[in-house]
Amino acid sequence: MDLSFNEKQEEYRQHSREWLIHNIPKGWGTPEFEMPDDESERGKLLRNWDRKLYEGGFAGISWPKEYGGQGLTHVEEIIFDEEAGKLNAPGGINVLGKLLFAPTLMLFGTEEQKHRFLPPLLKGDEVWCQGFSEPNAGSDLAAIQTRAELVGDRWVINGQKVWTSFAHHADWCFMLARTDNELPKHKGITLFLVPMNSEGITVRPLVQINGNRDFNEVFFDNVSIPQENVVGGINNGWNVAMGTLGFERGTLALGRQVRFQNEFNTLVQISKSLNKNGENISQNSYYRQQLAELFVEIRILRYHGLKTISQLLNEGKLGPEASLQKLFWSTMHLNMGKLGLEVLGEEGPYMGKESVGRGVLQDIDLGSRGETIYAGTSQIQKNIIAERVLGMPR
Amino acid sequence: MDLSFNEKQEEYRQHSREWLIHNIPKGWGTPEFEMPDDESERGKLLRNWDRKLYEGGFAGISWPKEYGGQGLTHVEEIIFDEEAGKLNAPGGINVLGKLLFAPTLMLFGTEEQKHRFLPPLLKGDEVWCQGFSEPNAGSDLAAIQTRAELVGDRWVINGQKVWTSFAHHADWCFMLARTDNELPKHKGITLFLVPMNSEGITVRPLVQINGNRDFNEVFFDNVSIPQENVVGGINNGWNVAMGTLGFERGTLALGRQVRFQNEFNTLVQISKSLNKNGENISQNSYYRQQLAELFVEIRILRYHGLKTISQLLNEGKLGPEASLQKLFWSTMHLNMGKLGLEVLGEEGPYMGKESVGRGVLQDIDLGSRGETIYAGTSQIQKNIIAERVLGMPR
Amino acid sequence: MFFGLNDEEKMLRRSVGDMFKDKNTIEHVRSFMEDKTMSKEMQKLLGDQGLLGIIDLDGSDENGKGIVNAILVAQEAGRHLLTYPLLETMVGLSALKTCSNHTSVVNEIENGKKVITIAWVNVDAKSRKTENGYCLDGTLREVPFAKDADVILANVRVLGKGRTPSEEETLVVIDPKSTNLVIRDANSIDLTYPLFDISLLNYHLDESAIVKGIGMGRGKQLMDQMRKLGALLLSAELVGCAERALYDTVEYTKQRAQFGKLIGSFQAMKHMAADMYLKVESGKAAVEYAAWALDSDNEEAELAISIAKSYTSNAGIQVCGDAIQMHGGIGFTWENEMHLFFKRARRSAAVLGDSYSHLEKVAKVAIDQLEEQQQVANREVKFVEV
Amino acid sequence: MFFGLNDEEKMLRRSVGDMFKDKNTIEHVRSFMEDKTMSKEMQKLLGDQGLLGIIDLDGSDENGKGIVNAILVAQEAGRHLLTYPLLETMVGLSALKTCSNHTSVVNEIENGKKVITIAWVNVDAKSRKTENGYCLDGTLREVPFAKDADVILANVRVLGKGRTPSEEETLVVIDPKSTNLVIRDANSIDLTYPLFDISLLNYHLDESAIVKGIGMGRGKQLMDQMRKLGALLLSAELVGCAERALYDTVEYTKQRAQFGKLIGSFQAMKHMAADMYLKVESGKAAVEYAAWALDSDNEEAELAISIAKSYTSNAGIQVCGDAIQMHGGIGFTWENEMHLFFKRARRSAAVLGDSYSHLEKVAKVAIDQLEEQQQVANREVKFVEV
Repeated sequence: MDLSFNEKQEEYRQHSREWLIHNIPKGWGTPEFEMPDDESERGKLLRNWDRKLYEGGFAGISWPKEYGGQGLTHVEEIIFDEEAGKLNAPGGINVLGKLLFAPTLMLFGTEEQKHRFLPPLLKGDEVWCQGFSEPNAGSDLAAIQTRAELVGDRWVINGQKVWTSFAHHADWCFMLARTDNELPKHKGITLFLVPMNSEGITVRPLVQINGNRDFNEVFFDNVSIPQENVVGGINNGWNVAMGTLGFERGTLALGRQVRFQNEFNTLVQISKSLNKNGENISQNSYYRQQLAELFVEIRILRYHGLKTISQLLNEGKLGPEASLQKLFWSTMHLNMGKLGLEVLGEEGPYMGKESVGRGVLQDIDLGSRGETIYAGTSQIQKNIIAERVLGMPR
Repeated sequence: MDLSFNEKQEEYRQHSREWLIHNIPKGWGTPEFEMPDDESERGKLLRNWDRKLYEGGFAGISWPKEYGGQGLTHVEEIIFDEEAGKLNAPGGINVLGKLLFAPTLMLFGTEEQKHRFLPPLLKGDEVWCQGFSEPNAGSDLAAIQTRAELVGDRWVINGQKVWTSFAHHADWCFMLARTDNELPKHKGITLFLVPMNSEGITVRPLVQINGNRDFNEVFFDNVSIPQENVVGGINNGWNVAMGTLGFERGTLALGRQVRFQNEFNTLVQISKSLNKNGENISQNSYYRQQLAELFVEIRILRYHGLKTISQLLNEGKLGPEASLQKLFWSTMHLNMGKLGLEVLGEEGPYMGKESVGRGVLQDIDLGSRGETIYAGTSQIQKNIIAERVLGMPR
Repeated sequence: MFFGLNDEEKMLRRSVGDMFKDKNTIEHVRSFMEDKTMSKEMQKLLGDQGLLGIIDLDGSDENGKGIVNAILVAQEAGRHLLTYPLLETMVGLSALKTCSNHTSVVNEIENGKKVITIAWVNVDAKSRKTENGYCLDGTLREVPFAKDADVILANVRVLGKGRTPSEEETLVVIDPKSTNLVIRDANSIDLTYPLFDISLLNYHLDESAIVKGIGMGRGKQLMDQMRKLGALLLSAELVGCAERALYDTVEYTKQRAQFGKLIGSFQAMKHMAADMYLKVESGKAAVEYAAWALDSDNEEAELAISIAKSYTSNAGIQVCGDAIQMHGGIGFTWENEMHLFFKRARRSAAVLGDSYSHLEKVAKVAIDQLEEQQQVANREVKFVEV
Repeated sequence: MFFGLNDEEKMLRRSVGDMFKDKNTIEHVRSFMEDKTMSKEMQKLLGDQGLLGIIDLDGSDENGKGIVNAILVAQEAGRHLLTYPLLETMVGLSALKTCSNHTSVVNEIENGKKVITIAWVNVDAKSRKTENGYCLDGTLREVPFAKDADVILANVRVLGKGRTPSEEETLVVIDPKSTNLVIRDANSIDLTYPLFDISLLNYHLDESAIVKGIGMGRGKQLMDQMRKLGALLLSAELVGCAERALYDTVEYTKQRAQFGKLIGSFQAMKHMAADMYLKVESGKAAVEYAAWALDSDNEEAELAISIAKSYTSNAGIQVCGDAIQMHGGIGFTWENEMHLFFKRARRSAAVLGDSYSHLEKVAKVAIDQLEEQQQVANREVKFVEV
């Protein structure tokens, strides 16, 4: 057990912090900052950030140099991530590419594919989106109905995907399609790489309950792609996808944790600005106990993150325990939203710029409602823990 | 909607209260009162109370006069019940006879059986216990394995029952046994009436986690009973038992509610006697909010009770909604136990007579752990609500 | 003793429910959210049906004060996300009716010709005596549908008309069409029931605007009564809102399949639904009891209202939140309607006393006043040997 | 940076666990509950294995102060409901070792020849100077296994040895065999770890009984340190206790069938178990982190301990309570062992600071000190155009 960072790592932290301070977009993270209303302007801003990260040497920190990475370890990765979180740095637009597609490709892709796709991904030249879920295949991902048929030397894809984040900004989509209807449902699936500018692709935004438009529906109508745009082999898509979901559930807890801590601090500031029956809310033990409990959970999330990174460093992969982290943080964040609204009390309905907290606590409340659903609902995570970690019968 | 009691009912309340004040055993309900350690002495004390109730005209208040009852309505029943609760009157020893067996017999028994069994039950001459659950048939009651075989003109019973309250004081047992192994498991069951002094019956006490010894295991080893000791017909026991369980879950909420209110008041008194960080606990908003929430639930339990009684008066029976009450009060009581221990704080471990609260809060905590299990676990109640009230698919 | 609805009550609930089901569909709600204009048709309907003036605080006929009927109507309003200030109308009319000076506006409102709303919160609105009346300045807050209202009831201070600021409070009728006030959308989370702020500058208050006399605590007394009544009706809306979210969700679980099974057959879904049902039924019982208590001048009426509002506030949020969860992915999209219920529950839970405030009121009775109560209850108990 | 156990740590945990599994079975625990006499064999074993003096607060070798090892041992003690004051021994020895006057008793305790315990609460024990030492009177509380102890560490006031009552506090060694004290069973809910009260009357305190000097805040300082360490080890016990309850329960659900299925295949059971697992793992992470922080003199060590104790207190009770529920009927019988875990969790959660107290300490950092922290963190941020 050694939770300290060595001198070199501390230097890296300092270096990261300095770079971030000088490079974060002007006003970013301050309450005054406003995202451009126009989606393509927003996309441009985020993509610029990805490019800047690459130029600064902070893209693919733990990836091999041959694929455009920095050749460092996961420790440096989380250090940068943590510092970025502290300063509320932008997330960039290629999150799914970096966090889900790239590790999947490194595990299952051919050398040629890695060389072809990873460098432009890191540079911000090619943004990726993920086409997994479908209207009738949510929790039951293996039920996907989108089909891919080999016609001559090209795959022709037909079907519909949902919850495709950033599809409207993406250059590529890594997606699952059924390639064999005869096999059991887990067996006949393949992972494909599809250029988003292909003929036959239609993207329709899905507005979330907080008004955000990050998600999309994507329709594939006779979309034709080259035969070689397959990862991990034909009919092996389920195994590939399980790897991807593991990354989705387990990693990046530290950056997220720091952002939660920032939100918590905002909540505390707001509670200090409000009174209840003549008593300051931050001094009222009902709220104090709940705030402290929330703080405890945010800290424990950090411990879980450090444990996961250690496991990744040691064993090179994550097990089904990754579900614990997803369940833990999404539940905690839901509680944060609830507590935020309790703190606001009668101010709760007001979300305008002139309102207490400018609506940030309501945003947490609304946003967190989706977090216990996407990337595997809490119910699915509990099933996984019970069956695959505790070995309870199916 | 009219929740008031009419003048005659108010008179009955006054009359009940007067009688109770003059007849409750000396010292009963006060912290100083101690139950006799000896089980048979305890049984005697409780049976005496049942006899006294009968003599006072408070046994079978809503039962027809021809069976020894008072011929009044459920309203008078709950009024007495409520007043008895307020004064913490003893529960008597024939609870299962009065609340479960008698209503079941009134629905399914023959006239002869009603005349034979109900009057001595009310008089306290014959105490009843219930033989339903078995080691391998808890939530899954229909899985009972105790068998009854017709040998000549007598039934011969073999098997084992558990959770048989008051079996060691009982004169009779109403019990389920399998009478046909060929039929589907719900179909081959019959309800029998068995004298507890029959040869072949062995009673073994089951100690609960709070040290109470109200439950027993009962073993039947070639127990022989007359052919006519059957209620509701052969192989019709499942229907009969479902009626019984409805009574178990739905009724008596008002007396229980008043007792919970008494416990709550004790909890408040204790919280007034304790400080935390120099502040009186009853003035600390963390505890105040939780106490108030508990009070709200206790009140709502009363509303549910009044609704149930109204339904019983109107429709003559209870539906699966009765599960709501069981779920509600047992969960509330569990929360009361938790909150009690929170209020006690570092005093929590101490249960002796000289301790804060003399151990009553710990008793609630430990006792309530069984309440979400017996008479149908919370999980079973939720299944019933979901499937039978909300119509969700099995 | 009968805790349940009689036939007329059931019929009222059904007919109101049917009307909203027809005339206040989710499509109506969404189009209101877009163009933010109240339906004139709904206004006329409510007037024609005689639902607006349903509460009569002086009433003592078989319907008492009409509170039980009012909560049934409010439940249906909540169930259908009614985009009309029905609550403010019922409460406002009950207050206006206590003063004979306002009979003509009462009639117009009751017949659906004018729309009334209430400024629930007075930030700092004060009026000073002028030559021909009073001059009112300051800010009012939490005014539902102010943009569409013809009449706003507000509680303002009339300086000098009481020994304390709260004694100076006076209930007045304000004309939202005046050029001496500005109405601003307050960006409420709940787009089905918009809230507005109002700034008053040199607003001329005529003597005729005053309800039940100036100052001397009358305004405070009326407003307190209105807030209690409002809290109860809002609890009823919360129950209706949560009940709809529950049953729509249950219905969804009977349609949607995953892993080759209807999702309603999964025990996790069943247990969530059962917990939701428990909360809905418990909230409903609390609201009905409080309505009866208020109708029959029961001494516990105020306590019962705080019980109802605190319980339904938490229950409404929990149930509507769980409804989103049980819908899975589509549950957190704008096009699904679950968020409308959730946001309506969020607003309803927050205003007219949040759960904390009402629980604190309960605590005063349950904790602080416990000893007095017990002294009353503890008569001498004589013990005899058994 | 490595958050996990190294091979030696894993081996220690395994060997201690194996020993308790063998020598502190549920049957051992139940027989202790009956005859209330501590096992001499266990005492000897612990001494022989060198587990008692595992903490060295001055230590700075590769094991630091030995705190990580100590929590691993404490987890196993909790897992097996160890009926021995191992926690008090580890903590008590760490305190005694800071004072060279007590070397011989330290050795006897470390070798398992004498049993030490700690009087965690001083109700009113005060001593006055006499001709040949001090005379001690008053009551001590929360003294685990006092009946079996040879040495009791207590913190008592020595009147006049400080400017304030807390400055007068002095850590002393008390001989429980003295006739000037009475030991009473305090009827703790947890029969696996009995607590006693001690009344002292004219108890003679020799100078040699004093640990690290009289008064001047030294006693308070030592006791504060002991309580923190104790809270951490108790958190570790809670984790072990809850983890065992979880895994035994999961095992039960794999054996027990109802409705023709193993009950472990019901989703309600699975989800309860998953929630329990989350609490166990989270508590474990909190304990391990705090142990590392204490071992490495991290400035957040005290905060980390309060995080661990508050979290594991609530988690332990919840997990052991759910374990009862998942066992169904037999879960609330005396003959099933789940209640032993539940009651042990109840005691452990209550003493050495309950969840409320530790959360209040957390609140001081998380809420009250927030602005200072932020000032430190907020260096100047220069923004450039992207």
